[in-house]
Amino acid sequence: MTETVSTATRPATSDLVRRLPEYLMIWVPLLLSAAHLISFSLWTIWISFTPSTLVPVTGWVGLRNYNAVLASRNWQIAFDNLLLFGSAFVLLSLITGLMLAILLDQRIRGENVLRSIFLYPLAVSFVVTGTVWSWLLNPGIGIQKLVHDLGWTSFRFDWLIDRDMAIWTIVIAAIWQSSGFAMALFLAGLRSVDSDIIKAAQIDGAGPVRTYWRVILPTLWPITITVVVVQLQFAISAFDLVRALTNGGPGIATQLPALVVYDLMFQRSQLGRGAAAAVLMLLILLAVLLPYAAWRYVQRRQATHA
Amino acid sequence: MRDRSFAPSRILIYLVVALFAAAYLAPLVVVVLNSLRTNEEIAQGSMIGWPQHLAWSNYAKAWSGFCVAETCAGIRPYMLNSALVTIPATIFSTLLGAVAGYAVSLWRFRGDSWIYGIVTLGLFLPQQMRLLPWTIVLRDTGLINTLTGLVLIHTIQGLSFTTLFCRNYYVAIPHELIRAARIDGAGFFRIFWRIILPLSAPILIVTVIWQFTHIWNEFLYGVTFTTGQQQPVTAALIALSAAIADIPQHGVQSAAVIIAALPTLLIYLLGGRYFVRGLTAGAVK
Amino acid sequence: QGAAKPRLTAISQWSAGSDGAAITALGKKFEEKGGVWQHSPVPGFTTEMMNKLRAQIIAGDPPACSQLKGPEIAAWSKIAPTVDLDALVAAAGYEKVVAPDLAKLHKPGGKWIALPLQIYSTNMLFLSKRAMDKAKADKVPVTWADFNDLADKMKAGGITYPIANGGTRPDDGQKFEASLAGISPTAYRAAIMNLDKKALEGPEIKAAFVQVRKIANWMDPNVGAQPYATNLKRFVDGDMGMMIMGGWAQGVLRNAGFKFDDFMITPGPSDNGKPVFLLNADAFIFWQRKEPDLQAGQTLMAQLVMDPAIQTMYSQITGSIPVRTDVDLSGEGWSDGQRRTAAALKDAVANNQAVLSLAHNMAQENGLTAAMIDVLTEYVKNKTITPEQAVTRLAEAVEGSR
Amino acid sequence: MAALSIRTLSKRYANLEVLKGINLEIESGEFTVLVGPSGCGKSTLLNIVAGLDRPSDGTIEIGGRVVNDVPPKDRDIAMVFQSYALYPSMTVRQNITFGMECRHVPKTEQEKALANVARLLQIEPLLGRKPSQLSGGQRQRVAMGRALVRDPLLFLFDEPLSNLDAKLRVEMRMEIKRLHQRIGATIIYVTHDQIEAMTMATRIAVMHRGVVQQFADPDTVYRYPANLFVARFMGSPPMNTMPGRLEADSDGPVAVVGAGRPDEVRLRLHGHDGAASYVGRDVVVGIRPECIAEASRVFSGEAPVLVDAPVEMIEPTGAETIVLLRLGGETALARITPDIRPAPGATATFALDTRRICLFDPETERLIA
Amino acid sequence: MAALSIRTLSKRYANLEVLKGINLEIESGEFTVLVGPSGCGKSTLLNIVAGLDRPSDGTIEIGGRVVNDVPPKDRDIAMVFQSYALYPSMTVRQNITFGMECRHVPKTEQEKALANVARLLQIEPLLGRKPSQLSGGQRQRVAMGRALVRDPLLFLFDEPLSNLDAKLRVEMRMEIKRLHQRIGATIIYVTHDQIEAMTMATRIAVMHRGVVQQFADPDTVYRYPANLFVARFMGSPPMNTMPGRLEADSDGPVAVVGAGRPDEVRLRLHGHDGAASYVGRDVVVGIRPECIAEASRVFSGEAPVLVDAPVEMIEPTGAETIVLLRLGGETALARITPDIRPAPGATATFALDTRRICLFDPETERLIA
Ligand SMILES: Nc1ncnc2c1ncn2[C@@H]1O[C@H](COP(=O)(O)OP(=O)(O)OP(=O)(O)O)[C@@H](O)[C@H]1O
Ligand SMILES: Nc1ncnc2c1ncn2[C@@H]1O[C@H](COP(=O)(O)OP(=O)(O)OP(=O)(O)O)[C@@H](O)[C@H]1O
Ligand SMILES: OC[C@H]1O[C@@H](O)[C@H](O)[C@@H](O)[C@@H]1O
Ligand SMILES: [Mg+2]
Ligand SMILES: [Mg+2]
Repeated sequence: MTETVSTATRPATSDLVRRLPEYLMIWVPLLLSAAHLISFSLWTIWISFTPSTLVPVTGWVGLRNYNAVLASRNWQIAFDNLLLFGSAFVLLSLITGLMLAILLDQRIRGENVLRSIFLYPLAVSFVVTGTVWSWLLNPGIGIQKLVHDLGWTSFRFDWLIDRDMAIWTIVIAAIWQSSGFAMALFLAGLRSVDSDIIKAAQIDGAGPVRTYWRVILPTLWPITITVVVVQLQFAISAFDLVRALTNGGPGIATQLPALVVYDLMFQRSQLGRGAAAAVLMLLILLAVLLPYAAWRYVQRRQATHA
Repeated sequence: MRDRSFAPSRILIYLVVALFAAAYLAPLVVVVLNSLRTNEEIAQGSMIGWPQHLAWSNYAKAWSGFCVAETCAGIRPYMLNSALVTIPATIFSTLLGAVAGYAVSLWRFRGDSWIYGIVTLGLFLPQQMRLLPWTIVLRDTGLINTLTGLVLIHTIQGLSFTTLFCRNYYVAIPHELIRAARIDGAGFFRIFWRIILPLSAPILIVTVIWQFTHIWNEFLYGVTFTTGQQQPVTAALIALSAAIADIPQHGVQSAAVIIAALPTLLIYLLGGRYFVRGLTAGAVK
Repeated sequence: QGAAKPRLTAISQWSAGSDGAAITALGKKFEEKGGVWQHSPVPGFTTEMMNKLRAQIIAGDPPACSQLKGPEIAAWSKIAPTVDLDALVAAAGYEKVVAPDLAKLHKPGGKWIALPLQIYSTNMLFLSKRAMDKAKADKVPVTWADFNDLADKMKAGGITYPIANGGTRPDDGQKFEASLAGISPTAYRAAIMNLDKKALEGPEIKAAFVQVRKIANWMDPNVGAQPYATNLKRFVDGDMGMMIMGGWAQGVLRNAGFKFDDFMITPGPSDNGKPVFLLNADAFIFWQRKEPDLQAGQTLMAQLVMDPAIQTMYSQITGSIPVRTDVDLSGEGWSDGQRRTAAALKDAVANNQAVLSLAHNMAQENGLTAAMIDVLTEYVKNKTITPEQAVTRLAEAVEGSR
Repeated sequence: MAALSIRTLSKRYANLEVLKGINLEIESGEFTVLVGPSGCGKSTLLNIVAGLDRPSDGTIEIGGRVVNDVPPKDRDIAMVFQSYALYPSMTVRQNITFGMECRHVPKTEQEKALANVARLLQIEPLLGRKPSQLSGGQRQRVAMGRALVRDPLLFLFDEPLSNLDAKLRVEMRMEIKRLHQRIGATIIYVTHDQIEAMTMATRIAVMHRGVVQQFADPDTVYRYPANLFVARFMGSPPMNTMPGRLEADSDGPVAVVGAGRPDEVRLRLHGHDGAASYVGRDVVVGIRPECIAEASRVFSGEAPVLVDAPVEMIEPTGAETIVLLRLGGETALARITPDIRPAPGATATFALDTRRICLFDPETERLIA
Repeated sequence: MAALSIRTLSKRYANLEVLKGINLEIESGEFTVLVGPSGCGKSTLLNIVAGLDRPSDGTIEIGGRVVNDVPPKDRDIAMVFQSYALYPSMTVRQNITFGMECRHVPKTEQEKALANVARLLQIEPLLGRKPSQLSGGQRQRVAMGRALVRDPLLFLFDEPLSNLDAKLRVEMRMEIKRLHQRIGATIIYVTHDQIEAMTMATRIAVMHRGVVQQFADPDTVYRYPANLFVARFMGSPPMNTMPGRLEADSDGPVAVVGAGRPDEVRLRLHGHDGAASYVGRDVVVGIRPECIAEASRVFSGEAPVLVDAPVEMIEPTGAETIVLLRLGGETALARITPDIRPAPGATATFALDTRRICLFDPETERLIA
């Protein structure tokens, strides 16, 4: 639907006065919101070219901050981690969400309760999620300890302290927290599939697996894309959760860009570098969002032309 | 498939669902159990275990006992602070977002899609980037160290989400409704108030849930832009968990976590059904 | 009349445990003297405290007084005007009773703007009595060789993890600074405090890394990133043997109800036999305010902080030692550990073996500290990094962050 | 052998009885149309035949085999849905071959079958497209292709044309009819459009409230509707039905509308054999609008019965004029030639085709004669 | 004074010209129907008249007042929408009084107006319900009530019946017509159903591609369509249009279809005055299906022209039989009496109403005569 109501009459002055409240009500919040986003971004970009440390200062250092960030081990590790964490988390939460949705779609008893169970982690703060999972996953006090106390002492589940596996603990906690979101969207998507299509597949002789795989799931593309973008955005800006769960450790094995930005800006008092890292983060986001926006644009064009 | 008849496969389905449900519930169960164990008990064994005798005192201490520096009032005053920020900010950001989404979707005006695009980009702007600029804004508006300042921040930042979701919801409302109302002589606000708002329950539930949980759970701005007695509940939780100069207080901490999470958990449990419905309406357009 | 009622706005991260208890007690004293005490604890990490402070400064509304320490005092004093405390310091005769290296940090421009309140050594060695029994050892280790020996003995005595430790960044940093300073205080001063390039690549650094690896191998890997306090019980019970920690652990142990007879505190290993003191001092910086009541409050606060009775009270709660070298620690409220710490400080100053702690932000500004700790924490957690590699990385980190 | 036979079929949802003892025997090659108002159970019946739903009672035989427990894919049927139910993510080609793929038909055979059907339906140029890139009519054709490629014993169509606009609907109607003639398939076709029913069916089953009201060829259904429901349901505008009385004089039975009124209308009946026993009783008189025409109209060569009636309102549609008139006080519609426009309020003369009058029992509502 | 006059009205969206120089004068009390295929600009025109959209060019006068800059609520109009656009959260009562509430009409007057309208439309029992609790026809009535209660100069209806099923549509059609007669309102009514247009309008404006093709009373539009578009758009089945030639003999002009073929058809023309200048040239011959009937049919008393033609296919609809036949090699549809069912493949004799033949210029597609 591209058709909309347009303002019918050219606003005369008296008209303008009469409609002032409505203009204010629309424009003030929207402009405030847009203005804060633009000015904050520009400000950060500007800071990234200054020698600011503790507080913002003027001056120009060119790309020095960027070079320093890009050359640091922290950023390199963070970037690699983001690739791994981002893809693993997005993929797995997608699969988990989809699986839960498919399971709930089987008209099972207690669907309401189950849906609440899968959704409630969304209500919990990242700090709490991080803390609680750090208890569970810590081999000294969590699941491993429990199993050891039960007598099975050869059991190992110590990813949290394993440099190579620690990033996966973040994946686990993040999936726990946000796969309910994917589930909710997928479930609604499954429920809106035309039941005649499923009947047609039955007549065509497709079994349940084939029906889902070939007929139902492909119709969920738009939802999948939405889920991917939202989760990716979550992955890229994941902060509280990681800080509470591993705080970048063991060592600096689970650094992520958002952590690096915060650390540089506020812990190390290197505002300029922190801003540069933030701008780099924005660029990563854009690399994700622009193709998405383009895809949406093409889709909309197709929709209006059909 | 959606077939009730085939028994073995249904048993498998229930089994898998039950496993998942258990996994999702596990952290909650652990916290609940720990909230009923004494610190000593937890220190003896692991974080996972049955309470030997129910240490209800954890709750008493969490609610009104433990100290954050010289204030020994537990989590209670902080809960109130959080409510004082969360409730107005949720209401404002939801209402303004609804009006904006309504304007953008049903009253197209010059430049609307640009503004709208920029506003929704706000969903993606990292928090860390905004801390210092907000400091400057709050300084210049004189709102630093006031709850009003926090309400302002959360209202403006929240607009990105609320506008996006309301707009996506409203585009599905027939334009003819607006036209009919205009012919009836209703203006912008009357149409919103009398016709659009009464239709908005599903999406308002989504934005309210979303905004409420996000603001309630926020920490960074909460501690930076408030002072002493105004701090939000997340600050008190951190005071309990990041206590480097103390033996871990896991029992009290667990009780506090549960108390602090109650409002958001309740709002999810009560609104969860509508949440799923409204989310779809708002997200997939 | 005329004089305003003293009022103090203060920011610190001390919100819980013995830290919280101590500052609360300080506030009580302030109020007893007729002041209005307005303390804003900022729960969380030092970063959150600094965010808060920065926000207040940018807003033109700094607290009358805030927690800050080490080189950060100099750095932060450049972004907002501070109070000249020279007259008050002189009146209290404080200069004479403060270790000179420490004093320097608090008068960056030559004038006192901040006042140290309490002192810790970050390399005190805590020995578990029960563990010593298990190892059938009674000799307190003096050098790193002694230390390693004792650890081996403990292991032989059935203690799986002779070293009790936490896994936070400062914990990992402490292992290194204790090792290096114990091996050579001179090298420590040159490399860590003065960032001398040659010293940074010197053999002492490598030796320190070798020692750190030994320590790391005796630790419970399962601790992960939990704070050291998680292991206090195992330490007291003798399941773990030794702990390299600051005196603050005493406060925590006492708060948790453990008895002081269960453990022993002694200066950390030093290969030349004389104690090395890794100095860590908490301090208050005073920010300029126009309001007469706040100014009066600052005066009162400064007087309190320098007051031997107050320092006594404070240290007795937290487990530190007073900044004032003239406080008598023989009295009842003091522990053996504190007395030994005080003695060690005196010795170390005399032998020029008192150095500033890196791990606790006394040696360098935060940016550099964090960059160096990145290397140290990685080294502790990643046993595939060789000492040689670690040396190079540390030097690179210093270079990259300048 | 019947292609499909349905015996005492019932279907209940909870406490709602949707189908009540349906019996239908459909011969091979027949084009059976199921009509009825919305909710009467047409789709339910079709779904049960297809095996997509289970009957509560009764048996279904397809090609002589009881299929109650046979899954849909093995029933040798094909189905076309109202919404077409094309798989949105597959191309037209894949949509058509998907069933064969499921049945593991070899690739080359799939290709051959596809080519055949595509040629028959003239959709070759569309094979690479997705359903979203097709017009309504094209989608319809693809849906048909998917059914045709199976070459089943029985085709089931559930309102396949109701999503098309009027013009396209007429075209596709003819096309389906031609297709039926060409391939001689057995078809069950659901619609609630009675023009479709009339023009396509070899036999029509009129359903109402879960019961088959009449199952007969279109002419019979139209001319001898089994009851008032069928009479009023088939035909647009519907049959005029008026309360009346059956009398008799020496020449035989006469249906009287508005008996006793000054303007009473007496209609002599011809060949209404069953009427005799109703003489002297109330009846419902049914007469189709096209059986009331302008006075000059000749109905199949016979001299028409002429009646004067007051005109209430006219609706010229261009092709004809619909006249709302009064017969013995009762309202009735007439369809007259477009040239004639009687003035509302005035009285005009109309020709009646009395041979096609229907009489119904007012109690049972069943056709008398 | 014209109730509505539209002058040189244009509307562009970006680079799409939706309305191109529309001129319409509508008298007070007229029932004007706008018809045209989907997308031809009907709703756009109506919206501009209502003030819900701005024209790119031209003026609109309502009741003699230029209203280009007057907001919708002050134009003294009322509008009924295709989707009814009832306010879902309000009761029927509130839906109807909302406009008065907006105009601050006193409560008692609101009540009176509401009572009047509710009585007129017989919706009194529904006043307390929400729209979701109403059937389609009831919703339609409420939407109408909302318009009626304004008592405006001008009613605008945008396809108000297209969401109703066929039966209800016919009923509501009559109801609206009666309403118009009773209250004598000026109405502009958009539809793309030409039966609605024919039966309701006092004048029809046929639109196509943003241009008014013809604006005349229904009979004129039906019998003398201004061009081929109108000819084919109005009527269902549509007018048969066949390429032909105009010849002349001593008795006057003759239209020849399939000239030169053995089965050529020669149709003598009567009263086609404009035809003279086309003699010897190609024309398009138009003849409506109802003007081709069974041989016995008498068209308005004149002896019909009889033609033999091969029958291709028949579709008995019950009320009539549609015959697909060939005239001079061209396909044409005929509507004959239901009793007669010519056999497909055989040749039958048909009566033609040649007086109603239309001729079009094949180039300009305009009506010649
Ligand atoms: N799964 C179900 N549970 C309960 N009632 C049902 C179910 N499916 C259909 N019905 C009911 O059965 C009745 C018949 O439905 P059905 O779909 O067969 O009607 P239909 O004749 O196809 O109507 P339409 O012309 O509208 O398609 C309806 O009243 C419907 O509400
Ligand atoms: N806001 C708009 N922007 C661009 N094009 C528009 C807009 N509104 C309508 N159009 C286009 O103008 C043309 C006319 O639309 P309009 O709605 O007037 O047609 P209509 O005759 O009412 O059709 P229908 O019978 O389908 O309702 C269409 O091609 C439509 O796509
Ligand atoms: O780890 C806790 C300790 O950290 C040190 O850096 C501080 O100076 C102490 O006050 C604190 O108790
Ligand atoms: Mg159906
Ligand atoms: Mg329209």
